[in-house]
Amino acid sequence: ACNDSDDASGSSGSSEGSTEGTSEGSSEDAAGEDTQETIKIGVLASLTGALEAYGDQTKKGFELGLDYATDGTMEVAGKKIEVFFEDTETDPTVARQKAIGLLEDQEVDFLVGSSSSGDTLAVTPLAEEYEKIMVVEPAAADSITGSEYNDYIFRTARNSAQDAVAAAASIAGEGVKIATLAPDYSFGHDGVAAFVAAAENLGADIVHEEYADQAATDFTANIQKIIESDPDYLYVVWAGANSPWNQISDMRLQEQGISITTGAPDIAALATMSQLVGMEGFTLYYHTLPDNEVNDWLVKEHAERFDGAVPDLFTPGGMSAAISIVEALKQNDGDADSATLIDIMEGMSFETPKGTMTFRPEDHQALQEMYSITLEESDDVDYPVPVLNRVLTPEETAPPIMNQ
Amino acid sequence: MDLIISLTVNGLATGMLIFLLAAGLTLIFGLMSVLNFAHGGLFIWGAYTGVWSFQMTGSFIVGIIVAIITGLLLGLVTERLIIRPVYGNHIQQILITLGFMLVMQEFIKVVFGPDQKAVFPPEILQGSFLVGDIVLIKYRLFIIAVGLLIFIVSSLILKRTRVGLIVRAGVMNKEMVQSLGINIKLVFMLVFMVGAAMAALSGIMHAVYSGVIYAEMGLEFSILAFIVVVIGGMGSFSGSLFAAILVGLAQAFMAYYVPALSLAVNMLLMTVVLIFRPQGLFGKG
Amino acid sequence: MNIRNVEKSTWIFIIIGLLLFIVPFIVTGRSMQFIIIQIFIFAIFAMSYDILLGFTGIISFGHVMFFGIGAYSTAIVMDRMDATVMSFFIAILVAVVIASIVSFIVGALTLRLKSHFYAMLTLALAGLFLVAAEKWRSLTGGNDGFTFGLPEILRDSHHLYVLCLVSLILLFFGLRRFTKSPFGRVLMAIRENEARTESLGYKVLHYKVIASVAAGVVASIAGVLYALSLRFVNTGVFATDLTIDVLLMTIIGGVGTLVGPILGAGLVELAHHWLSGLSEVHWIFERWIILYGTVYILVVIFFPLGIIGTLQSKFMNRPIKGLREHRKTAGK
Amino acid sequence: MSNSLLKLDQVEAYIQKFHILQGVSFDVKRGGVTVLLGRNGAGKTTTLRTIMGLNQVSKGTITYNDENIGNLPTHQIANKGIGYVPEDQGIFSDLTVGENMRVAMKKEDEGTTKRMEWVLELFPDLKKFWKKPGGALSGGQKQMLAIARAYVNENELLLIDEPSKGLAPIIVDKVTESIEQMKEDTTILLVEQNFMMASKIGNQFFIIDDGKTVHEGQMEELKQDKLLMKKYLGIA
Amino acid sequence: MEAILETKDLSIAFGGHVAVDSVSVQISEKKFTSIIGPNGAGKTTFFNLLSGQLSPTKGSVYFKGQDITKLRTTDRTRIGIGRSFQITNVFPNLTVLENVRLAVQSQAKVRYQMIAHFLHYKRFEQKAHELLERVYLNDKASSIAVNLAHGEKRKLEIAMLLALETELLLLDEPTAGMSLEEVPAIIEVIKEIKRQEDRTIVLIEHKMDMIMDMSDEVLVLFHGELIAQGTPEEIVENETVQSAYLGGSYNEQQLT
Ligand SMILES: Nc1ncnc2c1ncn2[C@@H]1O[C@H](COP(=O)(O)OP(=O)(O)OP(=O)(O)O)[C@@H](O)[C@H]1O
Ligand SMILES: Nc1ncnc2c1ncn2[C@@H]1O[C@H](COP(=O)(O)OP(=O)(O)OP(=O)(O)O)[C@@H](O)[C@H]1O
Ligand SMILES: [Mg+2]
Ligand SMILES: [Mg+2]
Repeated sequence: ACNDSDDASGSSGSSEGSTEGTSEGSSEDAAGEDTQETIKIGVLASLTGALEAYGDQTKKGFELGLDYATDGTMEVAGKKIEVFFEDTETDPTVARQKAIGLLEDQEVDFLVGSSSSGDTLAVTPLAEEYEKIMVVEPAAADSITGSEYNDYIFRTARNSAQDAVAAAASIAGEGVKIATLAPDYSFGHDGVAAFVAAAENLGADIVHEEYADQAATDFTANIQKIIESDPDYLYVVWAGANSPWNQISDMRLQEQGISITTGAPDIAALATMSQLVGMEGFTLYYHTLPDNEVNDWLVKEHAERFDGAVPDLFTPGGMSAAISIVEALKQNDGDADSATLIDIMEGMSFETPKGTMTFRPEDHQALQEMYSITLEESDDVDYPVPVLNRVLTPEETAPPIMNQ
Repeated sequence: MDLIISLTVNGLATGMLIFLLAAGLTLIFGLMSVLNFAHGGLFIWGAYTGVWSFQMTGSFIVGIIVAIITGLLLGLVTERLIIRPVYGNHIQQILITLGFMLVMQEFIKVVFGPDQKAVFPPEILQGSFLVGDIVLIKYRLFIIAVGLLIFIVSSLILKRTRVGLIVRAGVMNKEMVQSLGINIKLVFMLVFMVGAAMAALSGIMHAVYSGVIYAEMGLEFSILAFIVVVIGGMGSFSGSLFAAILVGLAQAFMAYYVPALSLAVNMLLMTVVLIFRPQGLFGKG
Repeated sequence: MNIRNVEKSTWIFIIIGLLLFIVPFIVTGRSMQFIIIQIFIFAIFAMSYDILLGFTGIISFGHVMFFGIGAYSTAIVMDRMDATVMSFFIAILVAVVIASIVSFIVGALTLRLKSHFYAMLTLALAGLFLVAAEKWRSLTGGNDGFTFGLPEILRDSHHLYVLCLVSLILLFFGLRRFTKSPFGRVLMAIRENEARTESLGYKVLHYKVIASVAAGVVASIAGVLYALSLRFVNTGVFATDLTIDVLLMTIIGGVGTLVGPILGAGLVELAHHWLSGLSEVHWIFERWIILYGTVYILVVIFFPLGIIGTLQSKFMNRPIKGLREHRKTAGK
Repeated sequence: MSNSLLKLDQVEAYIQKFHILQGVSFDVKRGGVTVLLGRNGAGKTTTLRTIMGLNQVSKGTITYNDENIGNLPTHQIANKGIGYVPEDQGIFSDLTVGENMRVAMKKEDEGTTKRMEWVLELFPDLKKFWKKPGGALSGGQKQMLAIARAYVNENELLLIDEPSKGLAPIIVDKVTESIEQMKEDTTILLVEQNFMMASKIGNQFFIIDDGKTVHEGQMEELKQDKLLMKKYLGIA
Repeated sequence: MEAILETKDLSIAFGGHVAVDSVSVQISEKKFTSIIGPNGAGKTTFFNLLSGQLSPTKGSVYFKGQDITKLRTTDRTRIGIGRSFQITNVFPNLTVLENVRLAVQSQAKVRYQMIAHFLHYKRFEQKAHELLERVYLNDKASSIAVNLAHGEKRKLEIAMLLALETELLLLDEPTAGMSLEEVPAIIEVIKEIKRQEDRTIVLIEHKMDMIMDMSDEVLVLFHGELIAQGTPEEIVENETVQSAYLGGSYNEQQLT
């Protein structure tokens, strides 16, 4: 994995000479024309800091996605594609500065990113200002395609509401009693609100909502309250390394007839959930779950390039973002003009490792498959593995439209 | 009633966990008056090396010992290279220890990789006892025991020997202490190493408790340790223990009874304590 | 005032200030401009911190609260009202008023609390602001934050550059005069020996509170500009990391020098930018933060009083005979 | 063993960049009291500090018991049997009187216990305020504590910087007396501005001026030599 | 004779220990009053009560007839009570000149001026130089205070006090640690002030010859209590003073 930043700059550099069919020699006369010859994409991701692992997944996924969508040529409609990866360090200021750099100095045609919702929100107005399309991946805050929406924003990542709808679809039913546990900040509150709406729609009964300090060392009090509310299911929305799983298992929730359900996270975090084997929940991706060619390619290619490693939670997202851009460009004959691209992308469907995604015209959110799963022990790996119960269809997990 | 007992026991355990972390800082910050922002670095290195050797050998004891040794060695290096030039100068201490903190945190990623790592308690400390309706988590009882042990041993050492006095005297007037024939540099170095070892020990204890380690956990928890040492009144183990337990219990009970304020509980507690007792709970004023 | 009476250093600063106006014509990359704007903003923030730390001897771990107040005031006012220049002025007014009130109260607490305890109390108060911003989601949008519009004139990067530079210059000269005034001298006396200052007939508390308010207000202006430059705000503007950053900038440049913090801000931001850029050069620099941390360590070792501070002490009274040289010969 | 216990030979020292000692030479004989005299800022305190290793020697040698102790670490010098009462008393203000004494005690043997008793008899105030923080003592009490801390150890050489400063006449008498008692088995190097006291107990003297020793002799002579007193000490 | 300062039943206790015990005195205006007493008798504490560093547990202090018991240090300085400290108490990292200049500035009531440059006030600096000359410290004007020798710091302390130009001067062992040569010079400075007859001086000293030489009146504190009050001659004759304070050598000295 050490060499991939080299690859990134290397591929953009070396592709220059090998491009066929583009009239490179004549490019001196106008800079504007020059940009017509290459499509430039700037990817913002947390390549250092706490979210480094996510950023890395996005990056790998994106590179693979371009390869896949262009059949390894790195060209679309005769134009070569150049990618710039920038590290946001999970700091909105840096994110904005890097985005300006990409838009102004590199004159990119597309932005992609980023790993945190805060970083993303600091950048989305720039997309509008510069009239460039930004594909949001993997930031999940609802407000990105909700209250802070603008026309240039498309999102291949699922949003919190989709998670919630998927979770509800996995467990909710008439008369099912559900309690929730979430971290006490926007992510948790958004997630729970969406879940409650979806679950109640399916006839479930929300008996308790518990919010805990994300950085807390002790969740006993929170878990105690959940036990007291006597639910059938506990739905946990969580992100970040400091997690409540140990304590949930220590407090013997499952023995008291409370089933745990949550979104299965990336592999490193799955490793901390071995006490939750048997849990029913959902996930947006695990490499064995989708059944389609794109995913097969991804798994195979990923293993080849990265030492046998399997793609992780956000790898397909990165790939989907790349595919969506290339697809749109194909349909526009390689023209990166945003206005026409927006028209094309609204309602556009494209094949991804997660099946067919469709950018919903109203809020540009990609509707996508999610997976209802059970965590099971596995002999091959040292973490519990999500095993498919059923595929939740894009329609089933469509979140409410929130940008009106 | 059960509820109260349960909250209390778990709050106590959290308190002890925090105390373990604060104990090292009680020596380094409270007693030696070094604003050591690299404390969290010592903590994560203890956690990572401890967990690594625990997982390699399968023996938790080995893990603990390795963590302590890491702490001592890192303490030695830190004291000699980073702290020694800046004794008595808080401003320089802030800068240099923060720099070192960044270096240590990032080196974790170089050596152990950037991903979070899962950790599980050793077999005998897994699971919980059920006494009546109360769940007693084994590992937490273990933490309480270790915390008490550290508290008793270190209090005894401070009380029975001149070390505590010498360190305090050395902070006030280094030259005078030397003139009395005491090798204060050596004393400071040893005390710092012990403080570092305590930080490292609390690192592995905490790692097993929370089930996961990641490079950024150091800075997060060291702020908590600073809070506890200050609330406790700087430099007394009893103060830190009391403050740590107070924080632990406050977290537990707030989370249950006033969940809306649970995010703010540490800060509120510190605000209230400092406004009503400006020198900290056990501080002499 | 007679022109001849102006100190030499003042001329130097004026010239540097004027030169900075030309920069946007040379550095045309907007990304670099954005970095320079950030430097200006953090320079203002760091100067305000220097008033506390360097001139009054107060360590605060919660200075970010005023920065955050400035940022949120701007964001909320601009979001709720029309994006006009008028509402920008209202935003500044709101920021300054709130920051003065808060800094007045916080400053008054210095009466009760000594050094570390005060530092930690401010940490707690800033923490409470952070939690408030997190919890009062209808106003702040929680930790994801929200974006807001700006009047046309402020959207232009050049205009923003000039605005920040002018603010920096005005505040710099203002604060410099402030610290060199008889009042400023008393602040230094307080830093050195509080009790003695009191027995000379100065009311220490008044001075501390005024210094605290001055620092708070200036920090809030930095916050205002920060929000403008980002057109976005989230709870990050109350994060302790920012206090730490600004603390480092102040110390690196040289505590109690006022130019030091400006230099420190420049250095920290540029080092950050360049070092993080290195990761594209070679994968080994993916861990550039190690280098970054090392810079801090080296500064303390080679510039123990901060860069400006060390240069000043070297420059102002040149040693008759270096002590170090003598030690060396003595050792042999 | 030679008769000379401590010998400074052309000692020079800097404080920061200031050349403070520019050639201090003297020879303290075993036994008896040697007094260092000189006006304010002459370098007396600096001389004592340099002997203790609290200042670097930049040139010259300091020989103690035929061993060069120049630039040894302070604690090693102290452990060779040299006790020091600094000019600013060096009280650990947050420690109680008792704790101050405890930090000072090198050993906990019989001799120490005896000396402790003797010291407490000399300064009963210390016993009275045993549990009081050192910082809360009166000026004179602090001075007593500083002296007591040096007395409680067995020293071969005692460096005392202005012991009588701030003490009531009756206590000055006591201190004088204690030094007289002590000089039986401890050599004393004294800096003292109280000429009455100095002349009473001093055996030999050295005068330091502008960082150099400029005169030496027996105390008896000095008392007679009005001219010398006028020249260096400004007293007639 | 008018009393400029009066205490009534003034007491303070630290924990159980009564350091100043029901002291009622009147200090006469424009006179020279000395306070003597054994170490720990409460002299410095008494000063602290007069200048406001401590507040009494009982009793009150009057300055020119006005009850000032509740006033803070700052205000007492402003109405005319200035003091020097037994333990040297200066601004360690500022220059000697700046130390004095700050005192001069306070005396000139330039306290909240934050617009003008401090060098604008040339006269402050001049005055500071004059004062340094008076205490023989002018050649150290640009030294950093912490670097002064002990005796030099004592002189600085006096210069700062003089700068305040207060009507009442409280001097706490001003010459302790000063060299034999310079004591007379400082005494001369003090005497000069006395000669001008517009100030009231209260002095704490252990140097009996100084007390004898300059005092109009002597107060004796003992275990916090005022046990004697009178002319220097009367006091020296007092038996308790002789046995508990002066001891043998003073008398010897008188004899020789
Ligand atoms: N840290 C320092 N930096 C610069 N100069 C210093 C420092 N310490 C002392 N000095 C200077 O060194 C000279 C000698 O000081 P020293 O304290 O040895 O004098 P002394 O003879 O003990 O005087 P005193 O009788 O006043 O105590 C003085 O002029 C003093 O100003
Ligand atoms: N802050 C304090 N806390 C407790 N005790 C104190 C405090 N200040 C002074 N004392 C005690 O009060 C008594 C009087 O002290 P004070 O300093 O007034 O003595 P003094 O007469 O000035 O003696 P000296 O001549 O030695 O300076 C002493 O016993 C001292 O220990
Ligand atoms: Mg001296
Ligand atoms: Mg006194």
